[in-house]
Amino acid sequence: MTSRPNRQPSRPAVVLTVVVALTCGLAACAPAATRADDAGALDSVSDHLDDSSSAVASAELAVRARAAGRLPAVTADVAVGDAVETATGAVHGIGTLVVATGDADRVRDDALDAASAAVGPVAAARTWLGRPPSPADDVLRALDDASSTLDDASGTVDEALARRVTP
Amino acid sequence: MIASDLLDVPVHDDAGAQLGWVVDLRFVLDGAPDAYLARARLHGLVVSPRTRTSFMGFERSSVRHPWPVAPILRWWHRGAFLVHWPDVARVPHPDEGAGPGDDAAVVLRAGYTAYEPGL
Amino acid sequence: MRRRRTGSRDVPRGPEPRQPGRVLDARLHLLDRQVLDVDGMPVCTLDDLELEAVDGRSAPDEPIDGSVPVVVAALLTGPVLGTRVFGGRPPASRWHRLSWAHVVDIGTAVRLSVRSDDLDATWLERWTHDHIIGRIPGGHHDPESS
Amino acid sequence: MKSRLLTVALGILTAIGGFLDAGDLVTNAVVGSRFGLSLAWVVVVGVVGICVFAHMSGKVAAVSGRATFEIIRERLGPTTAGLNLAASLAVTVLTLIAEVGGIALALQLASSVDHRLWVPVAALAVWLVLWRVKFNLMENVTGLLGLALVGFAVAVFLLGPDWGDLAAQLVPQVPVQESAAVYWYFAVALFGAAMTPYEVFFFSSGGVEDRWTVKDLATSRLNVLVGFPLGGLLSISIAACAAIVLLPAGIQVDSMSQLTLPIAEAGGTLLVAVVIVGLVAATFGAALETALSTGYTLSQYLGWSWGKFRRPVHAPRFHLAMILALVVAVGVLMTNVDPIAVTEYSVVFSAVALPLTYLPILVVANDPEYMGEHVNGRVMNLLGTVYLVILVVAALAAIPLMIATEAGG
Repeated sequence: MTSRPNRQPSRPAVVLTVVVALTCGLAACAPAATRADDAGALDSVSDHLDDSSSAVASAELAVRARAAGRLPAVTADVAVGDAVETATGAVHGIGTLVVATGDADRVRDDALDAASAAVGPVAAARTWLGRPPSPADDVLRALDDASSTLDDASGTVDEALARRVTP
Repeated sequence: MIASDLLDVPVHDDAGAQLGWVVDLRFVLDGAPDAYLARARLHGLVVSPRTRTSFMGFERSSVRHPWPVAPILRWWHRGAFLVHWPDVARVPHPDEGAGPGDDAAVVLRAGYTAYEPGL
Repeated sequence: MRRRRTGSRDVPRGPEPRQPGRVLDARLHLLDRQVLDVDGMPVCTLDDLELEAVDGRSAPDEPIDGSVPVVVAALLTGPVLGTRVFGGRPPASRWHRLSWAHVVDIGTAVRLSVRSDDLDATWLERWTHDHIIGRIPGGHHDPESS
Repeated sequence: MKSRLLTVALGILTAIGGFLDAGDLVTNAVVGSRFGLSLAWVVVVGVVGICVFAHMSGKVAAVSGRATFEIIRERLGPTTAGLNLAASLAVTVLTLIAEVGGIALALQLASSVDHRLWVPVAALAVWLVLWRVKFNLMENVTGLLGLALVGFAVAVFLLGPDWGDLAAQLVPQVPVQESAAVYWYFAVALFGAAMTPYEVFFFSSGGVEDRWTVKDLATSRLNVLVGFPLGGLLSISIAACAAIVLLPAGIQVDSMSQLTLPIAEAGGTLLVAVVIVGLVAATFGAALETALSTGYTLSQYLGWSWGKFRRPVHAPRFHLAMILALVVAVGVLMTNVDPIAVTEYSVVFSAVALPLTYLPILVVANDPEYMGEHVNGRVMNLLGTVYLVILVVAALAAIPLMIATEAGG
C-alpha cells in the first residue's frame, strides 16, 4: 500500500479522535478522593460526611415507610442495603484521606468517628428489617442520634474550612 | 484508475500555477447503453479554489437552507468551476506524491475552459 | 495570510452547455450511498468507483488522462473504504467490484439487478451467516410471523 | 376509523412510556434531590429539541426510506462520518451498559437478589427479545408497561406538596449550597439525557422497520408531539418527587432504591410495586433500543443488511454487532462498576456527541432530492438551527464542566 499525502485531512482527524478519547478517559478516571492540600482534603471530608448523612436519612425513610407498611420488605431491604454501602464507603473515603497538618488531622479524626458511628445504626436498621415485625422506635432513635452526630461533625469541618479561608 | 485517485488532488494549469483541488467528478449518462443504464461518461472535474474538504454541494444546487450552514458552505466554495475531461492533460500516477515535496497534481491543458459548476 | 496559490483566484466561467444525459456528481450522488440488491436487500455502501478507458484498454493501476474518454467500469466496496479514510490505495486485486452493467437505478440508494447472495462483495455476510448466526437456534425464524 | 384511532392512541402511549430511560430516571432524581426543580427548564428545552429532531429524522426516513446513519455517511463522507460513528457507538454502548445495569438494579428492588447476579439474566432476556420478537410487539409491550412510571406523577399529587412553594422552585437559579459550575454541569447532563443520540437512530431506523410512508407522517408527528412532552412531564415529576421528599431530608440520590422512598411515602406498597414494574419496563425498553442502535449505526455506516423485520440469518452482521455490544455491556458491568455512575457519565458524553448527529439530519431535511415537496418549512428550520447552536454550546461545555466540577462532586 502506498501512502498519499494529498489525503491529509484525515490525519488531524485521527489525532483529534485520539486526543478526545484520552481526555475522556482521563476525565473518567480522575480520582476525586486524593487531594493533596488540606483545604481540598477537608472539602472531601465534608462531601463524605454528606454522603453518610444521606445514607442515614435514606435508611430512616425506608424504616419509617416499612414500619407503616408502605414499602415492600424486599425493596426496603435493598434501600437500606444501599445505605449501608454508602455509609461504609464514606468511612473508607475519610479514612484514606491524606492530611498534613495536626489541626486538619484532628477534624478528620472527629469526622471519621462520626461516620463510623453512623454505620452501626444503618446496619442495625437492616437487621431490624430482617426480623419479625417489632416496633421500630429503637432503630429510629439510633439513626436520629447518628444523624445529629454527623451534623455536629459537619459543623466542625465547616468551621475548620472557614478558618482556612479567613485566617 | 479509481475515483479517489482524482478526488482531493491539487489542480495546476499548464504553467504550474495552482488553481484549486478536485472536489468532485461529474458524470453524464450518455455513453453506450449498458444492460439498464447508459454508461456513465466522466464529463469533467469540479474544482474548488479555496478548499479541498468534501462538502455538501451547496454551490452546485439551488438549496439555500438550512441557514446559516448552506450560505457559509456556498460562500466557502465560491469560485468553484467545472473543467471538461478533454481539458485534462495529465493525471498523477497513484504512487506519485508519496514523498514530501513531491507535488502530484492534475494538470490542465493550455487554454482550458472553465464552466459554471451548477447542476 | 498563508496563501500559496499563484494562479488567478476566480477564473472566468462560461455557462455549462446542457448535457444529453442525466448528470451525476460522484460525491453528491454516488459515493457513500447505500447499494441495494434486486430484492431491496442492502449489499454494501458505495465506497469508490473504478474508472476505465471507454475502449476497455486501461490497466487498473494506470492513470488515464483527458485524451481518452473515461467511463465508470464498476462500483467498488471493501478495503477501499479504509484507504479512503486513512490514505493509501489497496492493490487492484483486493477491490470488490460490482459491475456498472448491474446498476438499475440511482436515487437515494443505488439499486442493482442481481441478488446480494451472488456477489463476491458479500462474502463476509455469508461467512457470518454460515459460521455464527446460522448456528444459533432460531436464526431462521421470521420475526414478523410471531 | 376506530382502528386508526386506536393506532394513534397506542403510538402516543408507547411514546410516553418509551421516553424515559435509565439516564432520565437517574439524572432527574439526582438533580431533584440536589437542585429541586430549578433545572426543570432544561427538561423542557431538551424535550422540544428531541421532538424537533425525532420528527425530522422520522420524516426523512418515511420520505426517502433512508435511516439516519446512512445519511450521515452519505453527507459527511467516510472520514467525518467515521469519527461520528466512533463517538456515537461509544456513547450508545455506554448507554446500553447503563440500561442493562438499570434493569438489574430495578429487578433487585423486586427481588433483593444482588443486581450483579441479574446482569447476565437481563442481557440474555434483551438478546432473546432482539432475536425472536416482532418489532411492533417489542415496542408496544415495553412502552405500555413503561407507562407505569406515571406512578411518579401520581405520587407528586399524593404527597400534596405546597404547590406555591414548588412553583417557586421552577425559577432557574443556583441553590446556595451548590456552585454555578455544578449547576451548569447538571444542566448539560439533563439535556444530554433528554436528547441522547440513540433515540434519533432508533426513531429513524424504527420508521424504516415499520415501513413508514408519507401517509404515516401525521401519525408519527402526533406520537412525537404528544408523547414526548408527556414523557418529559414524567421526567419532571421524578425530579419533583425527589425535591419534595429527598431534598429536605438531605438525601443525595446515589442508588435506584432511593427512587422508591418518595413513592412509598406517597402511595404505599401498591404504588411502589407499580413503579418498579415501570422501572423494569423503561430500562428494558431502552436497553433494547440502545442495543438495536449499535447495530443500526454500524450496519448503516458500512452498508450491511440490517433490521429486526428480517430473519436474523438475513442480517447476520447486524445481529452479531448487537450480540457483541451486549457481551461488552455484561463484561463491563461484571467489573463491579456502579451502574448509576455509568449512567451519569453516559448522559454527559451523549451531550458531547450530539451536534454531529443532528447536523446531517437538518441538512438532508432541506434537500429536495431526498425530500421532494416535504422539505423543512421555515419554523422547523428556525427551531433546528437554534437547537444546533444550543447543542454545540452544550457539547463544548460538557467536558470542561465535567473536569472542573469533578463530575458534579
